[in-house]
Amino acid sequence: MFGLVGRAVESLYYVCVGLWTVAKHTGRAPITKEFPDTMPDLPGAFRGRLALAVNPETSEHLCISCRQCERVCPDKCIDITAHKSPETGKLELIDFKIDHGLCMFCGLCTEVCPTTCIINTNDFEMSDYSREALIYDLKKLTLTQDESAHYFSKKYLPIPKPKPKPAPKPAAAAAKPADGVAAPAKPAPPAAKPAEGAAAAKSAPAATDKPAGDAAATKPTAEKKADDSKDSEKEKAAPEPSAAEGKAEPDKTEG
Amino acid sequence: MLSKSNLQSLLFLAVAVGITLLFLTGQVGGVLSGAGLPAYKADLFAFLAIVSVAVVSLAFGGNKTMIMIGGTVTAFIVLTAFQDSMVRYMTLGAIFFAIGAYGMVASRNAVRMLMSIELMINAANINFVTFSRAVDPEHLGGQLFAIFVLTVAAAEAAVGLAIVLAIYRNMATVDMEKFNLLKW
Amino acid sequence: MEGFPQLTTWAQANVEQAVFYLLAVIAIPLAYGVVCDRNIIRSGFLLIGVFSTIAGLFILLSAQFLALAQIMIYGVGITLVVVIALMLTNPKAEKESMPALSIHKGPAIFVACFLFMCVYLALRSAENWPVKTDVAALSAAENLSRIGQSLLTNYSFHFEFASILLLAALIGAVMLAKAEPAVHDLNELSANEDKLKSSERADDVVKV
Amino acid sequence: MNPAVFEIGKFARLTVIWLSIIFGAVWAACWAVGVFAPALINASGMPTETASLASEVLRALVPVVAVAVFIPINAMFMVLCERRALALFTVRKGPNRVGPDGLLQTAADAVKLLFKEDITPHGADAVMFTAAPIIFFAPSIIGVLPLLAAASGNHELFRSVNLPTGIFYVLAIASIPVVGIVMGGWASNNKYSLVGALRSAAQAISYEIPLVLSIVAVCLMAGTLDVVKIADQQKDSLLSWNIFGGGALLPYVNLVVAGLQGNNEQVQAIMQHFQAQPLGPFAAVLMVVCCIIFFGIYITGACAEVNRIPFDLPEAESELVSGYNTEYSGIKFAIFFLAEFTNLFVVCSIASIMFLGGGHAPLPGLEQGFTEMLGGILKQLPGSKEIFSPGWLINSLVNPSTVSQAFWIILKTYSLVIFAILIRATLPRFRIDQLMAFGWKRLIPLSLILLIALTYLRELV
Repeated sequence: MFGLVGRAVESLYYVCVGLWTVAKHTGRAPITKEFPDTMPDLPGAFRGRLALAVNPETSEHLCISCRQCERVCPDKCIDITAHKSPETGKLELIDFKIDHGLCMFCGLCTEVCPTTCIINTNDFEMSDYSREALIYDLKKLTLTQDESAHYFSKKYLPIPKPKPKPAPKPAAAAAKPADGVAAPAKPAPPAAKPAEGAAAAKSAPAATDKPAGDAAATKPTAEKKADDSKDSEKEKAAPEPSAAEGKAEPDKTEG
Repeated sequence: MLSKSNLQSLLFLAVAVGITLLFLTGQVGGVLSGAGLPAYKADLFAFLAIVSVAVVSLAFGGNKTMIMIGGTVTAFIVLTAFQDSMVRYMTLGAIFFAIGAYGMVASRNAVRMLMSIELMINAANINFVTFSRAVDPEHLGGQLFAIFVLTVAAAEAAVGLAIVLAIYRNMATVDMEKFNLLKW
Repeated sequence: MEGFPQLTTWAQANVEQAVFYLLAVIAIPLAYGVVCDRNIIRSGFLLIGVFSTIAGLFILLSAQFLALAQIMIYGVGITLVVVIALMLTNPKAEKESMPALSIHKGPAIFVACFLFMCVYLALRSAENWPVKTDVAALSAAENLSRIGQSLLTNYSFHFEFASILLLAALIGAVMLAKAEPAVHDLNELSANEDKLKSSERADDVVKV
Repeated sequence: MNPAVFEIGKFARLTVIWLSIIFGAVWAACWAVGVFAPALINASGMPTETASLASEVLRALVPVVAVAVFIPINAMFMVLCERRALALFTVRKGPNRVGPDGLLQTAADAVKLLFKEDITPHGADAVMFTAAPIIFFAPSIIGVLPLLAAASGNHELFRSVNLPTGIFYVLAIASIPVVGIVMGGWASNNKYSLVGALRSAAQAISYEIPLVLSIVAVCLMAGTLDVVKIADQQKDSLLSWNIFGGGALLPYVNLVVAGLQGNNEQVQAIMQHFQAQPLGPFAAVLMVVCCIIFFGIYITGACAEVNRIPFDLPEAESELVSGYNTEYSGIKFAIFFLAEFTNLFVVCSIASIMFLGGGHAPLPGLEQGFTEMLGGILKQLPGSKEIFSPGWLINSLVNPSTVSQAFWIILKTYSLVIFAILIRATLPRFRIDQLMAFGWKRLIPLSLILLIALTYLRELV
């Protein structure tokens, strides 16, 4: 009997403690973030909308059209159009499309990207009125220099080394004879260089002239032909827009 | 839309309501006195007329439920319209009692039987309260009796339903037809 | 309705009869529904309607306390218990079949009509009811206090006896409705307990 | 400014605005039906008999009109109040978009619900499905009528609903909604609804007993079932409230006060009274304890009756989708929602009348001062001389004592409502077997024992 009463009093006491604990919270400022008014302070690792970064220092486009992101994407939402420039022999990016309606924001593409070009931004407001509007093209995807700098610093990414400027012509000349096959023995082939820069990001800038005999450079060669033929097919199918893009893009990346 | 049986029963309803209206306006009494019969028995004649029309339309295959409900309501109005208020209440009690008796005899489900018993008990309660109002308004003996009836009915419902549940647990049915263990 | 003398007299003169017939016309179909509806759970709910209209009749008979008790005990308490009992048994089994066997219907109708005619003819033939038409009904407050006083003076024995009856009914209902596990159930139960113990032991081993 | 204080201030502002809307609407409706329309009829040159009968009918309708206006608006405010108060307790902001400070959130919700499609599920019993919300909601309108008399300080327009069986009437009517729940749950043709409905029925039947027993204890102390009389018996001060033993402690407090003041004659008189009852002080303290426990039992039973957390098993959304109202949509769902909150309000107002002194202030001076202050304010209003002249129509409804009683009763009721919200924010849900065991094995024996104890203690005090 007394045990029962004691337990009743005890449980009542704990109920009162609970009530008082909750009631004390009335005296606190609300922790609610009112979203459209105040944007949430998201961490750098947040996986939001995909975007293509430019070099935050030189503002050159980081994509090297290596198609690794396209291959790794489980949803097949990335679609890269590139062709081999006849002058330089390098791959030139014509269009880069990501269907955000398909994307599941797994972040695998950002993992494999050798140049840290494709990144997850903190932007998550992508709602639109049609599914077609969710397919972002190169223009929509490419970040400005300031935005790139912001995300590079936020994600603690190393700043990639700029592409060597004074070497367009020799590189083009060198690339012409060796059309289909990459030249691993040649010193500093420009096509492989940005990849090198990303892979060896922490090495000193002096190491740029290292010969590109690594796996990063040699592996893509096997698939290059197939890619090229695919690209030419695509160009045939839709020549005009891609040509326009191709014209527009180099200007943008240069400037 | 209207099936034949529904049409039959609607026809019956119209006739019954007509008889009731004739009775309420005093026409039936006039007819009776014209025929040399005592006019104060007009309500019984109207009642018999309604019953016979009901039987005829039942024989022609009318909707039974509609005919029974309509017949009872009109017969009730005919039988009580010119009576004392006390007789009115007690006639309603008698109707509840009769319906309860019908349910008790005819229903197969044990729980429905219990519900019919509750209906009969309530019919008795109406009578008690009516007597209390009309005969004994100072001492309220009828109301007190009704209160005790309420108590006993509550106890009866609890025990009865417990028995029904126990039977259901043993025999997996509440059908009265199947409770034939005590045959001989 | 104190404070509205004119309204009260008007209502007594005109409304009472109309309300009585309204309640009767509602109640009779509901009562038929209780005994005839194919769906027995619906007839359980209709029973609530019947009891509520009877509570209305009690108010017309100026038995306010009884009307409220009727709503509280009958209309809600008993009927809900009935409905729950219906749901605990298998109402679907009855839903398909007829509510009554046709072999029972004829005698049942005869019994019902006979009972009704007996009561009604008795009512009609009795000439000398000791009716006190001149006495006004007690007011609600007086009614209440009169009932309370009677229950604790003249009817105190009945009152106590009713409480004993209720207690006995409560215990009896609990005993009847309590499920006694059958023998094979008991076996299963002990087997389960064994399993439970062994699994607990297994947990202990894992923890260690 | 401290943001927490700012949030509480916003909540208070919202409450004041809503309450003034509610009472403005109720007052306007009462005035139109009970004062203006009869005056119009009298002026219209009808025959005197008919005119006075018609105006009596209209005046008799005033309580019904008041309740019919009060309940929907009040339920809308209670939903908002609950959401805002929960937000305060859980350090959030709550609805704050629709209208200033989210003032119109529930109005918008109500409009939305009214325009939603009204779906009757396949295989449902259509008649019962439609009748269930009505049976659930109608009792909350007709059940509060006797409480109006107490809430308005027995104003002449509301006197007619003051039944001698007042609190019994309220309890009897308040037991009906569970029928609506069971009906709706069964008629929905959904097993979750049915399980929720059955749980609700079991819970309501079990917890009604301790609830009624605690009310019986109050009636025992008051010696009447009339809510106005019960409220008036508690008008002296805080100590005469039923929660504090209904004045059991008053003589002892008076003795102490008299002793401190040195009023020897009074001390002598009271001491003589004590010599007749030597166990008096002891019994009085025990009685106060009993009454406080009864209040706790009442609050517990009331929470269970209206299906509030921690007793919201009928609509336990983690187990039963939404319980008995799973299949309801549109206006029927709105009615269920409305009635749930109205029932909460009704049980809280019963508690404030039965236990917390009804429309009377905690201290006698406070009430008098408040009434006088109100009278002063009313006289300061522009055109007050015309308003208070006997011929003018407004006069009969603006009565300082009525306003003061309504103010206090609303204050107490809403304090209890916010306490219920605090309980909701704190306690987790019971399990069904715990719930039934708690009801039958703890609360009912406890309340029976306390009731017997109270009858003896009452003689000893």
